[in-house]
This record gives sequence, structure tokens and C-alpha cells, in this order.
Amino acid sequence: MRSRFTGRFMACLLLLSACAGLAQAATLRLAYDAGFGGAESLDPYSPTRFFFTTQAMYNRLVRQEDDGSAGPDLATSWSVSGDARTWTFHLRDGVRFHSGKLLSAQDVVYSLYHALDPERGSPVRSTLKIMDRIEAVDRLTVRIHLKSAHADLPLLLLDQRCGIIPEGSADSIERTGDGTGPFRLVENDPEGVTVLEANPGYWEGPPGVERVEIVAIPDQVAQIQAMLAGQIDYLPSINRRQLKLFENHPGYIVQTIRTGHWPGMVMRTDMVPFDDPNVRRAMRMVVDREDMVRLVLGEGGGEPSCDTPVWAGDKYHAQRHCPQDVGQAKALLSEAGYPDGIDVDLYTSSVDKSFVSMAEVYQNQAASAGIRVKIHQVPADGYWTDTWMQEPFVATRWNQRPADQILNEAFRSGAAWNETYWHNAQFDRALDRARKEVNEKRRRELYVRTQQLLYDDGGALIPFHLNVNRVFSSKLRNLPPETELFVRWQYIGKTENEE
Amino acid sequence: MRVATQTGPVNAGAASAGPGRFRRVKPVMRTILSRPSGMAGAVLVTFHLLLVIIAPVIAPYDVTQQDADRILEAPSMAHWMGTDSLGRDVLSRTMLGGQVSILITLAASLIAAVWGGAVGVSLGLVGGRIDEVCMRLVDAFLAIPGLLFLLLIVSFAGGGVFALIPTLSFFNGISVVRIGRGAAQSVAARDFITAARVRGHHSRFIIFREMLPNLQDILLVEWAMRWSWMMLAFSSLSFLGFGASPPTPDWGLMISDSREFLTVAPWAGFWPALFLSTLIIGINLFADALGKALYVDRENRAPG
Amino acid sequence: MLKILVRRLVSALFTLAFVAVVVFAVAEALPGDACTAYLGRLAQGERLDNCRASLDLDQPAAKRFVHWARDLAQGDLGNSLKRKKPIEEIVGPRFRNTVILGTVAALIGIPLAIVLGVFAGVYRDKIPDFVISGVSLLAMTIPEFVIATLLIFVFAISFQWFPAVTILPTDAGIREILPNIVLPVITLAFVMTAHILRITRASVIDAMHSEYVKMATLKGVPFRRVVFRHMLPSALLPTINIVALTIAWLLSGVVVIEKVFNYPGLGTLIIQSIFDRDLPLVQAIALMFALIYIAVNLIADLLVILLNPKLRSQVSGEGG
Amino acid sequence: MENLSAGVVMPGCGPLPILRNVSFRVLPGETLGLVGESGSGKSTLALTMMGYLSEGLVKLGGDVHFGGHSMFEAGTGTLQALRGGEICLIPQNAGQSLTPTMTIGQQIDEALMLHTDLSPRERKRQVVELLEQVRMPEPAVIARRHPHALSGGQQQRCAVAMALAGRPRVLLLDEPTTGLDVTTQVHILELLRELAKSRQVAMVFVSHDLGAVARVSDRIAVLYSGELVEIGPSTRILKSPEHPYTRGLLASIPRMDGARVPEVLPGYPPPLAGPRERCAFAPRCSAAKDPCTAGRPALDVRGERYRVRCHFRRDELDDPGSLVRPSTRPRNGVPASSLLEVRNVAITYSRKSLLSRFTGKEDRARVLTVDDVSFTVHRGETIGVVGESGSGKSTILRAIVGLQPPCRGDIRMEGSRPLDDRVDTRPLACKKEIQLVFQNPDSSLNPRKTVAEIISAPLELYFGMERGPARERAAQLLQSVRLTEHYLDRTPGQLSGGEKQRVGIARAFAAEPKLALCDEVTSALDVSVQAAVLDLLSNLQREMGVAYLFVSHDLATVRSVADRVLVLYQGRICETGPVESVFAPPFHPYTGALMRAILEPDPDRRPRVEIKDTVESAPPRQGCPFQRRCPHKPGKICDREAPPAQELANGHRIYCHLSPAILHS
Repeated sequence: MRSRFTGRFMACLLLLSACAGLAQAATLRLAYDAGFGGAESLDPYSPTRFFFTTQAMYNRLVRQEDDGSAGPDLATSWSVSGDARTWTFHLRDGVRFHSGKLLSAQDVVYSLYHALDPERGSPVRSTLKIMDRIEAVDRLTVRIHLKSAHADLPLLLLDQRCGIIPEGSADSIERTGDGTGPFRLVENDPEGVTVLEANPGYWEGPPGVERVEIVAIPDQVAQIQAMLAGQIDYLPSINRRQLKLFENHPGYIVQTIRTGHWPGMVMRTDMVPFDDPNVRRAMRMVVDREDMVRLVLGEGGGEPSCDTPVWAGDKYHAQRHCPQDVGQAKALLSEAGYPDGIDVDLYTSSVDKSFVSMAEVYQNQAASAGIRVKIHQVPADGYWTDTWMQEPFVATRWNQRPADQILNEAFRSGAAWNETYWHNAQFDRALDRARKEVNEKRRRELYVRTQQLLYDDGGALIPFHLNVNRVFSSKLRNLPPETELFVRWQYIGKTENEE
Repeated sequence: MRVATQTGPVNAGAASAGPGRFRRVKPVMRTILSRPSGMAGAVLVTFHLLLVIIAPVIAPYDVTQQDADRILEAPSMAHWMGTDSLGRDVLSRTMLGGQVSILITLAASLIAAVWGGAVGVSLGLVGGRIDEVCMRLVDAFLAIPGLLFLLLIVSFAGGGVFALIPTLSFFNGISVVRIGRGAAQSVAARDFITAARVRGHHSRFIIFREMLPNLQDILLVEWAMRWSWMMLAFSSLSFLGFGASPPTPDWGLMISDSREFLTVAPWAGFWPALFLSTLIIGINLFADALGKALYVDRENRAPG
Repeated sequence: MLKILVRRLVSALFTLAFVAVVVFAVAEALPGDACTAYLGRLAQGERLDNCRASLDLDQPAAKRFVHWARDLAQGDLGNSLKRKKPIEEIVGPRFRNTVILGTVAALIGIPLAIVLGVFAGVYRDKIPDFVISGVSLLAMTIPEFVIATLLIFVFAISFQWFPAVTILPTDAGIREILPNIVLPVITLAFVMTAHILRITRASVIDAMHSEYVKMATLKGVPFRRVVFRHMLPSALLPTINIVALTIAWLLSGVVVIEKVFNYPGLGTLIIQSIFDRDLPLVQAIALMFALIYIAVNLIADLLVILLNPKLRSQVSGEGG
Repeated sequence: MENLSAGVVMPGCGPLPILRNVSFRVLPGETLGLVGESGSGKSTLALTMMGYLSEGLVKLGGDVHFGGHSMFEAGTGTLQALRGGEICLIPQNAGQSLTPTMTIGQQIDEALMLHTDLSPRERKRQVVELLEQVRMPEPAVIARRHPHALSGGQQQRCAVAMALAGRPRVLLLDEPTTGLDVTTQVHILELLRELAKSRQVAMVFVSHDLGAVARVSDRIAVLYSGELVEIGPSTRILKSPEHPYTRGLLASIPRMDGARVPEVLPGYPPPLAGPRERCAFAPRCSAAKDPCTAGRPALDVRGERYRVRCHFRRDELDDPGSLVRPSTRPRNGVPASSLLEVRNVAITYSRKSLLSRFTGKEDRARVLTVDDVSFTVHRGETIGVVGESGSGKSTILRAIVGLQPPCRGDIRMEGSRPLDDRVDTRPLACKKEIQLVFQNPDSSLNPRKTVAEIISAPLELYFGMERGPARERAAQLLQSVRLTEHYLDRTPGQLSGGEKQRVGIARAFAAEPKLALCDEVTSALDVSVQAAVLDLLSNLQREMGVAYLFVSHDLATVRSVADRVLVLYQGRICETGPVESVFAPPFHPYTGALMRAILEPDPDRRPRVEIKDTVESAPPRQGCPFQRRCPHKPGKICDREAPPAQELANGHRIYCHLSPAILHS
């Protein structure tokens, strides 16, 4: 009697789950960790913005090209005044918001002022506060007047958070998500399943899939299992150990993307012994960067860098070759008065998973040049307030930023986060002239010059930039190139061949 | 019609002339081992207890020693049970995996059986208003699912031994109170207790010399059951991240970590799961056999 | 009959009130309070004070308890610290989901357990009994999360028949939920069946050896009718109460299962709120669990009185 | 039944037969009584007649034929048709054997459905009719009730009704009246006799109570250790049995006619063993000779359908002495000094109502379980207390011992000041003088202690003996209760009922008490073991001069041990006085009813049913306690006034309104 009962039950379950799969047309399913506990907002500028939606539902004025420069998006073309203080953008015509409203310069002005509005507390305000006045010249032209010259304003507008929202929608946008992007909102359910559908009137043409479901899975392991069970089609980043799960698996395609994020070790140039440039250079020359990448991150975990915060994907990146040179390091040290080596204290913590192993690897590489490093491991909470920028030689970490922004924020004299307390008048002057330099080639030479100064005299040891591994389901078609960090979802297609 | 050969429990068949209190251990053990399930239970439990003692000595690797080059490596001559996601040897971690959980649950279940039994028996004997009120309290406490409160207390007071043992023993003790009380009342109703009272023995004599020998069997079986439930609860706690804290080797924790790499490295989760399950099965079988050998009817009682 | 009903309801309410007191007392007794727990490292100075003021933690415990109890009575569970939303909003759908999961598992588990229990009890010590008892012992002793992980590994990842992780919109209707909770239900039902089966089997074995079953056989009643008409009613009666206790006991098991399957029920919520140190939410969920437990017990008690002729007669005064 | 053998097959050691080639025939309309003590296999035999062997038992040989069908070879179909139809079982304990979840009507209806082809409506009427036949009051109401709602007697009647449903040709009765009150027993037996005669139904009446068997049987078979030892017409078996065991059994039954301790059958029935090559009773038979131990005697025919399994004829046995042996117990003439005085004691279990607690006045509403009981126990004397269940006899013992404080009156020991109500507050010396022996041997000894520990507990308590001397004293005590020394290290689990009771007595006498309270000490034992215990008690009384307060529901037992007797009904004294005068007319109506309801194994004495066997839950508020059931009730006076005590010869008192003249008739 029992077998008949369970047999019938299993049959109807199979039927139920099978038909669930067929009903929807090509649907792209993405997972995210609902970090803000359901308080996610659809306003692209909000501090608690709903990550995927900003990419799928909004357009920016400009978007990133393969070579890192700013290409046209809603702005078809732009020009700058001789003194690099006034920018004019010409908008694309015939673009409509999801609500049907036609895109006009007024919307762009409204969006930028929305970004600069202090009450909104938008994280992008600090980078855009260089803008003084924004005006709509005519229906499709916007003019931006800057407080100080900036030759690369478009690079700043590349920021993911600069989506253009319709005029007057500041209060409603966080629910409606009314943008010009390839997908429009069907159902906003941050803690469950948020559903977007293709925007037929999208100016680049209809996107590759009809439907996108953004699913909240807080637990990292559960996300992995959902991917393995074919419930979701994309994992934004997996660590080296998880690579083995997907690497040579027919159902998945793994991409390794180079990024601008970097961990490093910085010396306070205002404290003995790091006030002597020779010591600083020696401490940095002793590192074998390829070996450190392999040991700390594992094969293909990152791209070696020669102490420049500007990553290879940035158009102002200064190409350089800096092999380990123990002999020169020893010579520099004895010249600086430390003939028989030097004792230094390095402070690190488990607040970032690569800090500890990076310190250990530096410790035994530096020993070859007589630099005896004593490692102090401090507790994770409280690292950024009590150890970073306090102790003479500490570990640090920066996310990817365009060249001009990172150089200003971390190395300009007197900058709030100048962790090396480095003052170099030549460097500061070069930065200012670069910002004003309208000519592309000369601007690039100036930025390369600043990186040269950093390499010669700087106190920051930046061994490598991190790579990120992401996984796509093999059902997806025309995947983004390995250079594009932020996926453009409109091009992705999906074959629903339920095998 | 009763078969006239002999009445009463079979185990008392042997004219055991052994001295003192433990003369019954031998026949009880023989009855347990005579049943296949009892034998299996005893073998499993002894294996794991032995493991707790000798594991630190014979474990091939240091349990916390990470090896970056050998992450999630298949079982090989070097690592019989392969390595886990941090390159640590699964065999030595599995062998030592039970240490924390077994010691904590053993201690907690003993305390629970003792305090629960003592309170239960005294409630059973005292009776009257106090008994009524206390039983209401016990019913109310049973209304709170144990694991939930473990979570609450452990999360604030930290997963350390000091928080776990009192919490576990308190909650399990409560259900022992109810069983102890029932047992005490049933024994107190027997004529030989009335005889002792009429003869004039003082209550201490009655409780310890007359009642206790009959109650200790029931409490013994209850302790075994409590221990198996606590093992389950503790491993669940570790699985949820509230039990043993990394990097101490613990089965629940190892299973939780291994979930991530199940498809690639199933051995990292399989061995701890196997050891955990065999231990719990062992305790259960042993408890069943002990129950039957001591004629304690615990078949149809809720596990809670 | 009514008298018994009223008495049971009163004792249920008393238990609930008692649980509320205990939950509050335990939260009070633990080191630090909601604010220190929530603010963690930043809990110093003025930020801590206004957090305490907002939660009126600076008043004496007894006064706060009265407020809390008063709000509770009106169904206002207060606000969640982390999510800044009234707790009812957060707990409501998740309470529904956990109840759905529990009920579906019970609807499958209990009848299956009783059928198997009777089958094993009647054919005691023969092959079906060994198989059923063996599997039930395994199910009782292997932790739920091991079974769940195994099911995911086999059915979700290798065969991809069922979803490994439950993905549901928060306001999903039952029709939408069912196909997504196949594996969690199987796990819960598997463990639940094991416990209830053992109890039913023991009770059936006792009943099969009873005098009235022997008399029924000697009265010429065919075997099938003896089992169903004479033995089963009195064998299943004692199991009802114990089934209720088992269901309530399994509530704690649901927490683990929900975590493994990422099922949006009370279990995952409580784990998350404990990690977030969201004390009011934790207290509310503890009460919810207790509520389910007491309700199940109450129903079982009434069911037993209703079905058992002996108890029913004592209750309504008909007697010899 | 031809040559039937059945037994237990233990793994490793061959079959252990419980029944050994039993053969007998039952003719239509005939009633066969089957007598045997516990362990003789009589219940197994009864069930084999229905082709049923309980779990673990196996048929070793022979067969049972009923109406042409072989009960063991018959298919389940025929078996189901026969059982409950033509051959029905009436179980021992009907309360357990009726399905608790079905009403009486449903269960009888089921029997009708299985074994008759009546329509549902006809069945409904037939159910009521059947209940009337077994004389159930308001059958329609009873039919709707569940078994737990009925009294013992009513349940048994329903079982009989259910058996009669299928128009049976044979009724098997497995100890139907055991455990019922004396009056109820007589009612059931009368009912069965009538049914058998009126419907020409054959009956097999299995019981350990020879009195009950004698009452209904035409022929009697005596079973000993699985073998038929004697079978024949009931008068022949009861009057002049040939087999020594039957004679011993009859001798060990206390009789009403003479004040003497019943004959004691030495030894115990042999335990389960393999094939047997000698007469099973040989070791206990006083007249055993060599052939008895050489070969197993066959059942040789000694008269018309009368067979005996013994090598020798009755006259060849060397001690053909008559059954009745003069009493061996000396009557001590002059009453010694008084030991225990109980004066107007009243006891109740319900708590004082609030009102009366304030006012201190006596609470009228309270139900007094025992009221106005006074008697004195002299040193070395035995007082018998008789009454049906619920008559308060055990409550009085609990009061004397201090477990249940009386709410009025007082209890004095040797004229001293009244004993404290509560046992805890009594001095040890006082507790030493009174010892209690319990009814149920199984529960009176601590299963986890050895006999030595059990007996030395009072020795350590009262005499402060160390383990060594206590163990020797315990051995002596075991000797005095006729148990050998190697019992010391056994646990109660390894002893039989009789042995446990002896250990209980040894424990009581370890304290060398002045007064021993025996609470139904023999009711749970077999007849032969009962006789041995009574004999032991009277010997101990002679050696140690201890006084007994002997409580029992069995008049014959009290008659054989007591000097003076007390008859209790609903906690009030009906009649008291020396044994000879109380158990002879004039009787109090209740005593008379009890005397006439006694079942004696004597075919000529026919017990007469005098009072209804209704159950009274509480004594009447005032007037004579027996007013509701008294057959000779003169009038209203009994309802209003408590009966006066009529003083008759040497302390014989009857509490009744009837004049002595009427009482004499």
C-alpha cells in the first residue's frame, strides 16, 4: 500500500518542477547577497543602492571603452573649453524613459544636482563636487562649469552610480526605477525575487533576454549550490578554492578579469627610518613581485605592478619593468647608514584575507637583503581606526579608481588619506598641470611623470593588482569580454535548452 | 497462565553472588551484548571513546597546519582522507573532530541526568502544592524549543564551554525531571516502600537504600538518551556557526565548511558525517539495549 | 466538555506568558544589552546613550517588561533594530512560510509514519519490520543537515530535478511555494516520519499483545478486521500526544533545514537576527516558536480527549 | 482431545512440554470442570480447545476434534466460523478482553454479524434480548456504554452475552469468576448453570477454585504439572478421590465445618523440564513407593468414565486415613491481657470542609469510610476481619499502622496512651511491636535487594545488628519459615509467589513483634501454597506468642485461623464474637448471605443467592449500613436509626434491628 502512495506523489512533483522551467521564455537569473536586509533602493545615487538594477535600468552620459577611455552613452559627443573648466555635452535624441517621457537636457541637469544634493548623502558626491554649475543650453545640450580645471571630467562620469533619472523623480525613483536602461521594473522585491523585463523601446535595440530575475541569497555557500543546481546563471566573484568547482565543467564558463583593486604595504615617510628615500627604495626593490602573486593569490590571481596605483586597464598606466634587485637594495641600505641590514616592524591584520600571507611573503623576501621584518598581527575590528595611518609600516588596501582620482586622494600633499604622509612639490605641480592639460598626449605624459616620481621617491609598495574570477552558465550567449568589469546585461542572450 | 519456571526479569537468572553495589553490572552487560543491536552500539561507542583518548597521539598531522599547495586534494598515501579547503589533513581533523563535542555533551548529559533526576525524584516524593507548581514550570519550560534557546544564549555568551555545558544540561535536565518524578511516584506506590515507612526507617534511608537502586536504572537509560540528543544538538550548533569556533576541529563545523566544495571534494564532508552519525547511532543502539536489559520502558516516549 | 477546553486554554495562555517572561529574563541576564550588542565596537559615549534612550533601556527592567508585555498583548512586537521596520511585517510572511513547510512535511510525514508504524508493528521481527526499523533508526540519528546536504548533492546538483536552494518572492502564494520546497519537505518529513514511526510501532506491538486482541481473534474476527477495528483505535490514541510532542520537538530541527536550503522561514530569520544582534527580533521569534509549540500541544490534548472514550466519559460525567 | 502435548521450544535445549498427552471427551450438554493450580497448564489447555496457542508455544503432538473438525488442521476460514460461533470463550478478566474503544452493543453486534445471518435491525433487537438473558439491568443503556464504564460483574455478564450470540454448542470458561466478589461470583455461576441446562450447551469450566468448579460441573478433571491425574464424575472426585494430589488439594481447602488449619501439601510443583519418566507428584506424595519413581503411571480406568493416573489403588496406599484430621491448633482458654484496643474509630479519606474547619464542629457532609469500630486484640490471639471489597478492612489496618489517621476515636497499645496518628511521629519501640504483612508478594519485596538484605533491614534498625550477626539471624528466620539458607543471596525475582510471601513473613518476625497485621496475605496465592502459609502463621504464633489481626474476604480461611471474628460492611461492624458463634446461626443478615454464598467443594451444598450484587459506591448517610441490600428488611426503622448491638452468648454481638428469633431462622 505504501509504494503506490509514494510513487504517485513523486510523479506529480516531477511534473510540477519540469513545467515551471518551460513556462518562462529566456530568463536570466542573477543572485546577490541582500546586504542591506531588504532596505535596498532603486535610486542609483542612494548609499543603499540595489547593485544589479543600476546597471540594468539606467544609462549614464558616458560608458567605458575597451581602452579604458569614456565612450558615448546617452551623450553622443562632448567638448571642453580651452581652460578645461567648461564642458558641453550633446545628448542622443529620441531616447525615452521607461515611463515614456522623452529624455531632455533638463533630466541630466536634475540628475547631477540630485547627486550633489547633501541630504541624499550619495557616495558619488565627493567625486562630482568639482562641478560648480550645470545648465541646459537647449533641449539636447548640457553645459557643466567646474570650480577648477579638470581635463578628464568624462572619466569621472563613468562611475556606475551616475545613472540619469527623469526630472522631479528624486522621491519616487527609489520605488519606480524609471530609467532609460535596457530593462524596466516589473516587481521590486529586494528580499525575495526582483523581476525586470526587456525594454522594447531601448535606443540600442531590444536586449538579448526577455526577463531578468534578481534573487536574494545571503549565504555565499547557498549561492554556489544554486549555481551548481542551475538555478542561477552568474556568480560575480569566486575565490581561488571555488575555481576548482567550475573550472573544467561543461556547464560553466569561467572568466578571469583584471581589476584596479590593490593591497599593499605603505611606509610613513615622515618617520625614521623611512624618511630616507634610499631606505624606501631599498625596501621596495627587494620584492620579487611574480613570486608574491603566486604565493599570496595563487596562479593568475593578479597582475604584478611596479608600485603604481594606476592599474593596467587605465589609459594613463605607466608601463615599467621592476625585477627584484637584492644587491642594489643592500648598496642603498649601506649608503643610507645601515651596512649590516635593518630592523623594521610591519603591522598587518586578518581584516583582509590576503594581508597576512602578503606580510609573511615580504618577510622572507626582505630577509635576503638583510631587512629583518617583525610582523605584528592586530585584531580585525579597529584596524582601520587604530593601526592604519598610525604605525610606521602597515598593510593597506584600495579599490579601483581612475588615475587622477587615486593619485589625488592617496599621494597629493595634505590629502586626507595620504597614508604615506608624502610631500613632493614636483608631484603636486605635475598633477595640477595634468588636470588642466586639454591635450590628450601631453596630459598622458604628465601622469606618467607623476608615476615615475612615485617609483623613485614614494613610500608605497604596491606589488600587484587583483584579478577577479567570475562564472557564467554555458547557456548564456555573447558574454562580455574579459576586460569589462561591469557586465552590460543588454547584450547577453540565453538558450533555454532544458537538457 | 504464567510459565511457572520463574517470574520477574530474566537478567536476575544468574545467582550473582558478586559483592556490593556493582554485582549487577556483569549480567546487565552480558544481556546487552547478547543482542546484535546492543553489541553494535557498544562497539561503536567504545571505538569513539577510545578515539577521544588516543587520537591526539596517533593523528598523523597537526590539525591546524595549513598547506596552501595541497588544497582540496583527493585521498592519497600522504593524506588518507584527502585535504580540506585550507589544505588541512581531513583524517587527523576527523579523528580529533569528536573531542570537543563528545566531552561537552558527555559532561552536560551527566549533569542533566543528575540534577534532573534529583529534582524529579524529590518532587515525586514531596508531592502536594510544590509539586503542582513545579510541574507547571516544567511544562512551560518544555514549551520553549531547546535548540532555539541554545542559539539565543550561545550567541550572546559566546560558544565557549562555560556557556554550552550549563545551557545544555539545564534544558535537558528539565525533561529528566518529568521522567524522574514519574519513576519516583511509581516506586513510592510499591508496598516495600510502605513497609519501610511503617517499620520506621527515616526518609533518608528509604530514598537512598530502598528507592535509589530502582530509580538509577531509569535515570541511566535517560542519560544515554540525553547524550545522543545533545550530540545532535551540538553538531547542529556547530553547523550553524554557534558551536565550536574555528580552527578547532569539530565534525559539525567540518561538514558545514565542506558543503561549499561538495561536488569537487566530497571526502571533506563525508568522513566527519560518517563519524558523527556512527557515534550517534552507536549511542542510540546502546541506549535501546540498556533500556531493554534494565526493563526500562522508554519506547513510546517523546524524544524531546 | 467546555470546562476542560477552558482549563486547557488557560494553562496554554499561562505557559505562553511564562515563556514571554523567560525569554525577556534570559535576554536581560545576558551580558550587555540590545544596544551594546547591536552597536558592537561603536557602543560608547553619546551614540550608545541615545540608542538606549530610543529603546528606553535606561528604565528599570520590570517597567520595560510591562511595556513590552502591553505592546505584545496588542500584537505590536516593537521594531527590529537592524531593519528599522515593525517586527510584525518581517515575521509575518516568514511565520507563514515555516508553518507551510511544517504542515506539508507533517501531512506527508505523519500518515506515512503511521502506515509504516502499523505495518512494522503488525509484522514484528519479520523482514518489513527490520527494514523499516533500520531505516528509521538511521533517519533519527543522522543529523538533519547531513541528510539535507546529501539530498542537495544527489537530487539538486547531480540530477538537477529539484531546486537546491529555495528562491521565492516574499509574497509567494502556496501554489508558487510548493514546487520550490520539495527537498526541505522531504528532509523534514524523513526525520519526522522516523520518530513517529518508532512510537507507533511500539504502541502497535503493545496493542497486538493485549487481551482484547486475543479475545477478538478467539471470537472468530478475521485478521484484517482485528487490526483495523479492534487494535488500531486504541493503539493510535497514545501516539497522538507523543506525535504532538515530536512535531514540536522538530521545530528546532527546522532551523537547521531552513539554513541549508536558504528557505525564508523563521529559522533563517532567527539565525540572521542573532548574527545581527537584533535582540527584539530574536525575542519575537522565540515567542513565535513557543506559540506554535503550545498550539500543537493544545490541539493534540483536545484531540485525545475527544477520541478516547474513557477520557471523554470522565470529562462529561457519564461513568459506570 | 486426544493425547495433546504442547510446550515451549527453547533454542539449544529441546522442547519443554507444558501439556503432556492430555486426552478427554466432552459430551453435548455436559459440563466438565478442569481444576489445576497455577503452572499446571490449565489456561493453555482451555485455549487449545479452540486451536489457539499463545505466542512462543508449539503443538508437540495429538489433536483436538470438535464436531468433526480438527481444530489444529482446520483452515483459517473454518476456524473463524467455529470460534465465537459454535465454540465460544468466556475470558477470565472481561474488563481487559472487551475492546476499550467499542461500545458493548457494537461488540455483541459484531459477534451476531459474524455468526448469524440476521439483518442489522434484527441484530439490534437481539443484542438487547441477549443482555436481558444475562440479567443486565436496563440493557438498552448498557449497550451504549463502553466497557470501562461497567463494574467487574457487569463486564463478565457482557462477555457471556457475547459468547451466547452465536448459539454456541460449547462454552469454554477460563476462570470466569476469579477476582469477583463472593456474591457476584455466585450470581455468575447460577447464570451459567441455568444457561447450560436451558440451552443444552456443553461447558468446560477451568478454574483453580475447587468450590466454583464443584458448583457447576457434572464431571471434573484434575490437572497437575501438565498431566491429567484424575478425571471422573464430580461426586466421585469430590467425595472419595483416589489420586493423592486430589486428596491433598481437597484437604488443603479451608472448610466451614471445623476450626482447624488446613492440611499442608509439602514441596512445590516440578519446574518445566524435558521428558519425564516418573509420576510427577511422586516427590510430594506421602504414600510414594519405588514404582512411582520408576515409570510414568498411565491413566487406568477405575470406573464408568473414571480414570486415575496412579500405580496404586486407593486401598493399596499405606495411609488411607480419613481426610478430615482433628484440629492441631490448641485453643488457649483464658484470654491473656489486652494488647491492642481500638475504641469507636472513624476514618475518612475526604478532607475536612472549610466551614467545619473554622467552626470546629463535626462535618456532617463528609463520607466516613469507617465509622464507630471498636475491638480489642489480646496477646497471642488471632482476630479475623471479614468483608467484601470496599468494606474498609484494609483502611482499619492503615489506621492502626499510622498511615491513615482516624478522624475520631483512638487506638491504644497495651493500655498506654493513644498511639500517635502519624507513623513518622511514633517512637521506634512502638513501631517495633506492630508489623505488617502485605497481600501482593511481588510488590512487597524490593526487587533490587537480596533476601539477606531484606531481612536484615529490620534487624539493623531495631537491634542495631552488624552485617555478620544479622546474616546469621536472617538464616535462622528463613529456617523458621521453612526456607533453606541458600535463599539468602537470591533476589525476589528468583522466588515464586509462595516463597516471596514467606520472606515477607520472616521480615515481619525479624522485629519480634507483639502484633502482626495480615492484609489478605493468602488471597494472591494458590490453594496449596495458601495452606502452607496459614500453617506457618499458626506455628509462628505458637512459638513466639504473637497476636494476629487477619484480614480476608474468604470466610473459610478466617474460619480456620481466627479465634474471634469481625464482619464488616461499608466500614461498619455488622457482627462480632468468637468464630464458633459468629459462623453459626443466629446470623446478621449480611453474615448469613455470605455464609450461604460460600463455594465449598462439596456437591451436596448448594449456595443460595440471597442479595443483589449491585455495587454501592458510598455507605448510606444514616441507619443500618446494609439497608439497601438486606433481604429481611423489617421497615423504615433501618433507614433512620443505626442498629443497636444485640448481646448474645460469650461476647457474640449482632448489630441489627431484627429480633433474635427471626435471626435464628
